[in-house]
Amino acid sequence: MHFQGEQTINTSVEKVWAFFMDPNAVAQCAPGFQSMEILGPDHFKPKLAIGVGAVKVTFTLDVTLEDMREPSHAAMAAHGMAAGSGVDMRAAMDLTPESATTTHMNWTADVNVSGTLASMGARLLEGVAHKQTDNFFSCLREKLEAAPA
Amino acid sequence: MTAPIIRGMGHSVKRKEDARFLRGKGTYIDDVKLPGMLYMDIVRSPYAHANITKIDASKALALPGVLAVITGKDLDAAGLAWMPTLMGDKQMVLPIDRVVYQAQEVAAVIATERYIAADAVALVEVEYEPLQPVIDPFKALQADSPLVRPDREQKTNHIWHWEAGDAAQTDAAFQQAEVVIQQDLYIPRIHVSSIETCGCVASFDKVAGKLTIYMTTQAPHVIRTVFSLVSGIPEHKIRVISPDIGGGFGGKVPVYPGYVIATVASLQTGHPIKWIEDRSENLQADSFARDYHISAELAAKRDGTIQALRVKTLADHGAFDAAANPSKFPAGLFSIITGSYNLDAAHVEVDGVYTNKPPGGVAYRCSFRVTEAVHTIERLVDRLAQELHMDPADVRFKNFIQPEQFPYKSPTGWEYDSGNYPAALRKAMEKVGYADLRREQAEKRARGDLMGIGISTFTEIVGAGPSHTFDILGIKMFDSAEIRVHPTGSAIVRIGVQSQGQGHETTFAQIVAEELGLPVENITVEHGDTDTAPYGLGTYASRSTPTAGAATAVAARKIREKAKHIAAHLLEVSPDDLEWTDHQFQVKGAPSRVVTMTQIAFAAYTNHPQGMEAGLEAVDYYDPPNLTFPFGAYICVVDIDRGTGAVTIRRFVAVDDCGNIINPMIVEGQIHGGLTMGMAPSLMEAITYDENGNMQQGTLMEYLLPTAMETPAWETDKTTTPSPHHPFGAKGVGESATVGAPPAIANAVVDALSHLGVTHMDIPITPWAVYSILEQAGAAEV
Amino acid sequence: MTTQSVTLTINGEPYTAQVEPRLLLVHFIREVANLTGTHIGCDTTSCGACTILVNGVPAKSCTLFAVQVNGADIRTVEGLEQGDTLSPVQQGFFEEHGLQCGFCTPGMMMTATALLARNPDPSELEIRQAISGNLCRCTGYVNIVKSIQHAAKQMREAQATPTPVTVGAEAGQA
Amino acid sequence: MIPNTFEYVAPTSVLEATGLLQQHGADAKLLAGGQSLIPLMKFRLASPAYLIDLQHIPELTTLEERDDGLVIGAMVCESALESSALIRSRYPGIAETSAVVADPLVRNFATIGGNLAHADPANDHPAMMLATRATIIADGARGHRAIPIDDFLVDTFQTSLNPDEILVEIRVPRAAAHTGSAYTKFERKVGDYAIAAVAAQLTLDGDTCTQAGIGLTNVGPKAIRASAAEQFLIGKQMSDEAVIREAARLAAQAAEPTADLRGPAEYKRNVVRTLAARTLRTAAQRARNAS
Repeated sequence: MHFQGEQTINTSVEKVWAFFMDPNAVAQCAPGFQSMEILGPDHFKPKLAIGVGAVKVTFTLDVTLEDMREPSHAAMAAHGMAAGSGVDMRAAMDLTPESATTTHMNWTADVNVSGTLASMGARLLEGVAHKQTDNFFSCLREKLEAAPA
Repeated sequence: MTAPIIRGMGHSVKRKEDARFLRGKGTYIDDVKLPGMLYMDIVRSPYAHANITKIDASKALALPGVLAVITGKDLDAAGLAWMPTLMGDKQMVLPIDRVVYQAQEVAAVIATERYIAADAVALVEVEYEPLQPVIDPFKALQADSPLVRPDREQKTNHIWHWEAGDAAQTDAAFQQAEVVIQQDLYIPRIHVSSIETCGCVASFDKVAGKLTIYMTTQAPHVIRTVFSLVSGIPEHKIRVISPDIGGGFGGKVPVYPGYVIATVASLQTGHPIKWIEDRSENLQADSFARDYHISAELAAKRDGTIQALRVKTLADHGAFDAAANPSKFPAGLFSIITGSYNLDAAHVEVDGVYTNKPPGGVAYRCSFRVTEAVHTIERLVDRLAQELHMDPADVRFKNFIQPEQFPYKSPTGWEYDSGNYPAALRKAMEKVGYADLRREQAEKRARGDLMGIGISTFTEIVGAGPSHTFDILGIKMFDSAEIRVHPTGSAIVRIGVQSQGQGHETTFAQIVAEELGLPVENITVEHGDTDTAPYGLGTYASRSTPTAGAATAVAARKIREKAKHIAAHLLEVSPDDLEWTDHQFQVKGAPSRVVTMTQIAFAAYTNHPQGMEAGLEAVDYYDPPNLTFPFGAYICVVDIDRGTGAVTIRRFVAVDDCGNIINPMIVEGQIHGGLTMGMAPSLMEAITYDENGNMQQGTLMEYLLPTAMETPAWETDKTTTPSPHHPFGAKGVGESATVGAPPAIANAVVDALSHLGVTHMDIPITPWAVYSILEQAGAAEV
Repeated sequence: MTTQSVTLTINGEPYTAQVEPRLLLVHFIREVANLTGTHIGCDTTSCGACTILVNGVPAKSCTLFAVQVNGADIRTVEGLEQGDTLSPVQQGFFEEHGLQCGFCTPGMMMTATALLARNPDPSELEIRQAISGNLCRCTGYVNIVKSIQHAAKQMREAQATPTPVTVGAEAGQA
Repeated sequence: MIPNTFEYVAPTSVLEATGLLQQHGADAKLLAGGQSLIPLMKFRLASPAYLIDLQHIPELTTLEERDDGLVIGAMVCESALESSALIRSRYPGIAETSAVVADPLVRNFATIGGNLAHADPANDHPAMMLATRATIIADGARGHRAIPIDDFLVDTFQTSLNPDEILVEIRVPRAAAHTGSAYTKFERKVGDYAIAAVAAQLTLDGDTCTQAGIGLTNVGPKAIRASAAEQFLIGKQMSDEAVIREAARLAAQAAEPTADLRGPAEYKRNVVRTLAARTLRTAAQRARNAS
C-alpha cells in the first residue's frame, strides 16, 4: 500500500527537524503508542497497539532512521511481527521552508502487511492503514504547532 | 431351493457406513485420542519469500506445558529437513534459513494441551528479512527474476517441459486450415477444502520399536513406503491407519510437512503427537489444484469439421513440484485434451514453473489435469460454433468419435475403451428440451433479457493405470483386494484403496455379493490399515472401481473357481457338469440340484475334498490393461441479472456414462457432489495472491464454498456403455461431473452474451465481469 | 490461569468441569464430554460442522464459549437416537443418501432437527435456506434436501398415526 | 484457532455492566452475540483481558412498539427480529435486514446491538437504521443519552459511544401511515458480506413521497446516508420510473466504494444504483399497501 500527502506546518524547518530527532516526541503520534525502548540515536523499538474498534494487535516495531539529510530529508524503516502477521513500512519526508515560520512537508509511506492481518482484514486494511498513516502525519503537525514557540 | 437375495450389482443398497456416521460414531482424525498424547501446533511464515535470520523459542519453552520447539535445524541434524515429493523434486519439511511461500511451516511447538500449544506458537519469535517474492509465473521465467529455488543446480524457475502428440503433423494441419480459433484460458488456482482439514496422530512405541500413524490420507500404503524410505525405519515397523476421512478430493494425497514433524516429535518424545490443521492453515498451505495458463488453437474446415489442436501451457507449481501425478506424467493426463472429438492431429506442451506460492498441483475432485483439458477443448468447440454461426450441438455431432470407432486411438496416444457420445448428447437435449430453450432464448433476447444454454460433452480418463506406463515413485499403479469367506457364509474383504465418502464399505460388498452369491449384509469391507489391508495405491483420480473394484471381482472369481470344485464334491458330479446360475451352482439341466455359496463355505472348512486346501479365500493384485474413459453430456441453462451481472443456474441436466453401475444411488450422489464442485470454481472459488504473495482467500469467508442456496437442483440421467476390458464393465464416476460441469456453465454464460460480441470468459465468472460486458454493450439495467 | 465451573446438560446427562473462560463450547463437548460426533471445520463461523442445539436453538458451537452457555440444555448428534430408534432426520438421511463422508452430517442433522421442530412441512426453498449455514462438500445438497423432506413426511405421518419409527436393517448395525 | 486467555464476567444489570466497563477500561470488551468478536479473538486479532457478557441483562431484550415508536433492546437477536410478527408487518425493512445477516445459524445468536456497535461498514443494520432515522440509546457512568444514528456511526469499527458506555436500545420512530421499508442485499453467497446493499423507507401521501430515508451498506468506510437522493424524492410521484431512476442515480453517487474481492469500485457503485431502484420500488409498494 502506498500513501502520500503534504501539509504546511506553522513552525520553522529547524524546529520541525529537531522534533523529529526526538523519538519520544514522534512516538506520541504513533497509533496506539504504549511504550518505547531506545537502542540508539537512530534505532528504536516502540510498542504499539495497532487497530481500530474491536480489532487490536500489539506490535513491537523495530524502527531505524535512514538517509538523514538535515534539515530537508528523513526516512525510516519499520518492521514488526504479531498475531501471525508481519508489518513492514518505509516512510520518507521532505521538508522545505516556506518562510521563517512555516515549513512544507511532503511525505510518502509504503506499508506492507502480511499474514493473518492481510488475509483476514484485506477488505478493510487499506482504508484503516490509510487513515492511520494520515493521522500520524497530521498529529505531527498538531504537536509541532502546539509546541511553545 | 430359491436363490439367495444378494443385492449385488445395480442395487441401490443403503450404505453400511452410515450406521456410525448418523450416530456421530465415526472416527475422524481429531477423534483419535491416545494415552499420554501431546499436541503439536505450527509457527508459520507471514512472508511469501524471506530469509530467516533468527528463531528464538525461549519464551515459548518457558511456558508451562510446552515440551519442545522443533526447527529446521533440529530436523537437519536428523537429515529430515527436506523430503522427496512424488514428482522427483524435494520439499522443505521445516526451513533452515529461508521461507518460500506464505504460511509455510517455520517451527513446531509440542505441548501438553491444544490451547497451550497455540499460546506457545505466538511466543516463538522469528526474525525475517523479506525478499522479493515471485508471484507471476510469466515473470518467473524472465532472466531478472529472483530465484525461488537457489538450492537447485539449475539456476532458473523453469522446472520441466513436457509434450505429447505430433508437432509437425499438427503444424501442417494448421497451415492448411480454413478456420483457426485461438483462445487463451486461465484455469485458476483452487483448493479442495474438504470440510475436515488434514491432521495426524503419530505414535511411536519405543518398546516394540513400532511407529503407528493415524493420518488423513487417501493413500496409506504409499505413505508407509515413503516414510520407511525417508526415515530408515523398516516398513514392517510402520503402520499407517486412515481413519474415517472427512472428504479428500485429492487434497489428502500429498505428504504434508506436519505429518513428518509430528512423526519426528513422537520418535523423539516417545509420546503420541496429535496435529490438526485449522482452516486457514489448510487453505493457505495445503496443496492447491489447477493454476494452468493455457494458450490453445483449433484448426477446422468451414463446414465445422475439426482437424487439429495446438496447445501451449504454463503450469504454476508453487515453490516445490509436489503435484500428485504418476511419475512419468508431470502434466498428468492433460493430453486427453482432444476430448470426445475425432481429430487428425494434436500437439500439447506444458512448462512447469516455480513461484513463491504453496506447492501442489493436486486434483480437485478430478483425474490428473483432466479438468483443465476438458475446459479447453469444450470452450474451443463452442468458439468454433460461434465463429461459424453453427449450433454448438451440431458442431459436436459433426465431430464426435463415432460408436463404431472404439477402441479409438487419439492423436496424443490414448486408446479410448468405449463410448457412445451422440447418444448421451441426444438424451441430454431431450431431457432439457433443447429446441424449446433455444426458442425461449430468442424471444427473451428480443425483449433484452439474457439467458444462455451451454453444452459440455466431455471424455474423462480414469483408473490409472496399466503398470507399464503408470507408477508413483516407481510403485506400479495396480490395486488390490483380499477376500476371505467364513465357514457360515459371511465374508471379509480388504482393499488397497481408501474411502473418503464414496461408500466403499457398501459398493465393494456388492461386488463380492454379485460374484459369490452371498447376501450383501454378510460382507464386511475393511480398508485404510496398512497392517491388515493388501498393498494398494489409494483412492484418487476415480480409480477405486476401475482398479480395486476389478481386483475384488477377480479375487471373487478365483474363490468361485475353487467353490465350483467343492460344489462338485458336494453334489457328487464333475465340476464340468456345473453352471453358475442365479448366484449358485446348479447341475446343468437339473435345476433342483443346487448348492449355495453358504453351503460351499461351510464345506470348505468342514467337508472339503481330500487333496484340496481347506478354506475359501483369495487375493488379487489387478493391473488394468488400459484406463477407462467415462463420458457425459451436460447442458446448463443460465439467467443473467442485467442489474448486477449475477448468473443463476436455472437448470442443469447431466447425462453420465460410467459403464456398468454397482450402486445407482451412490453414483447419483457422486454426480451431485461432482457437479457442485464443478460449479464452485466456475462461478465462485478462486485463489489469488497480492503482489507480496499474501493469499487473499485464507478463510471460508473469502474462499467461497457454495451453500444449498447457490447450488441448483441437479437433474441427472445416464447411458450405459460398459468398459470392454473391466471385469464387470465399470469405468469410475467420482470426478466426471467436476470435470464436465465447468465448460457447460462457462459456455452457457458466453452463449447468453454472445450477441453482444462475447466469445470467451475465464472462470470464475464473477458478476462484475459479466456486468462490465453489459455496461460496455449498453445492455445493463439502468 | 482463572477457571470457572461450567455445568451443561448434554443429551440429558449432566457434565461439570472447571474450565478456562476461553474454552470453546465445541471443545467442551468434544474434549470434556468426549462426544466427538460434533466436528470442527473452520475458524470463522462459516461451515456449521459444529452445529448443536442450545436449549433447542441450533448454534455453531465453535463460536460460543462454554461459560456463555453455563446451565444450558445441549443436544448433539449423539442425542438424536432414542433407544435403538433413529430419529426421523437420521432415518431420512439414511434412506435418501443424504451423507457421503459424514463429516458435515451431524451439524446438518441438528439444523434439520431444529427446522422440523418449528416447521413440520417446509418447502424445498425453506429447507435450502435453513441449511445455508451448513456447508457440505460431498453431496451437492440435493439428497440432503430429500432427506429432510423424507423426515418431515415421516414425522407428519407419525403424528397422524402414532407408530414408532422402525430402524432399517443396515442402519441398525453399529 | 484458539483465543488468548481472558476473564469472563456476566453482569445482570446495565448498572453492573457499566461499572465493570469503568473498572477495566480499555482492557474490557462487551460480548453480545459474539458472532463477529469470537472469530476475531480466535485469530488473536482481538485479545480483551475482560469479556463482559451482556446476555443476562433482562432490560436489553425489549422488543415492543410504543406510542413514539419501536424499541429494540440491544441483545435482541436477528432470528427474533426476522420472525417477529410486529417487525414483519410494521417494519418489514428491518425484518428483511435481519433475514440476510450472515446465515440462519449465526442469526440465532447475532444481535442487532452487536451489529450496530461493531460498526463494520459491511454490517447490515446501520444502513437500515439510517433509512428509518433511528436513535441509539446509550447508558454509562454519566447516565442515559440518545444519539441520532448519523452521529453514532463515526468510521470503520468506530462509533460515538464512550469507552464506558453500552448501547442499550435502538429507537425507531413509529412508522407513519403509508410508510414502507425494504432492504436489498447483493452478496456473493449466503453468509457473505454484501457486495452492496440498500435500505430504504418511504412515506407516501397517495403517490407522493413525503419522507424518504436511504442507507447504503459496504460501499464506504461506514454505512452511508444517500442524502441527495432522499431530498430529491420529497414531493415526487413514486410511480414515475424516471423518479426512481434519478433517485437511484443519486444514491449511487453517494457511495464511496473501494475495490476489493467483492468487485471493482465502479461496479459496486452501479450495483448500488440497481439495488436502490429495486428497493425504492418495493418500499413504495409497501407504503401504498400499508394502513
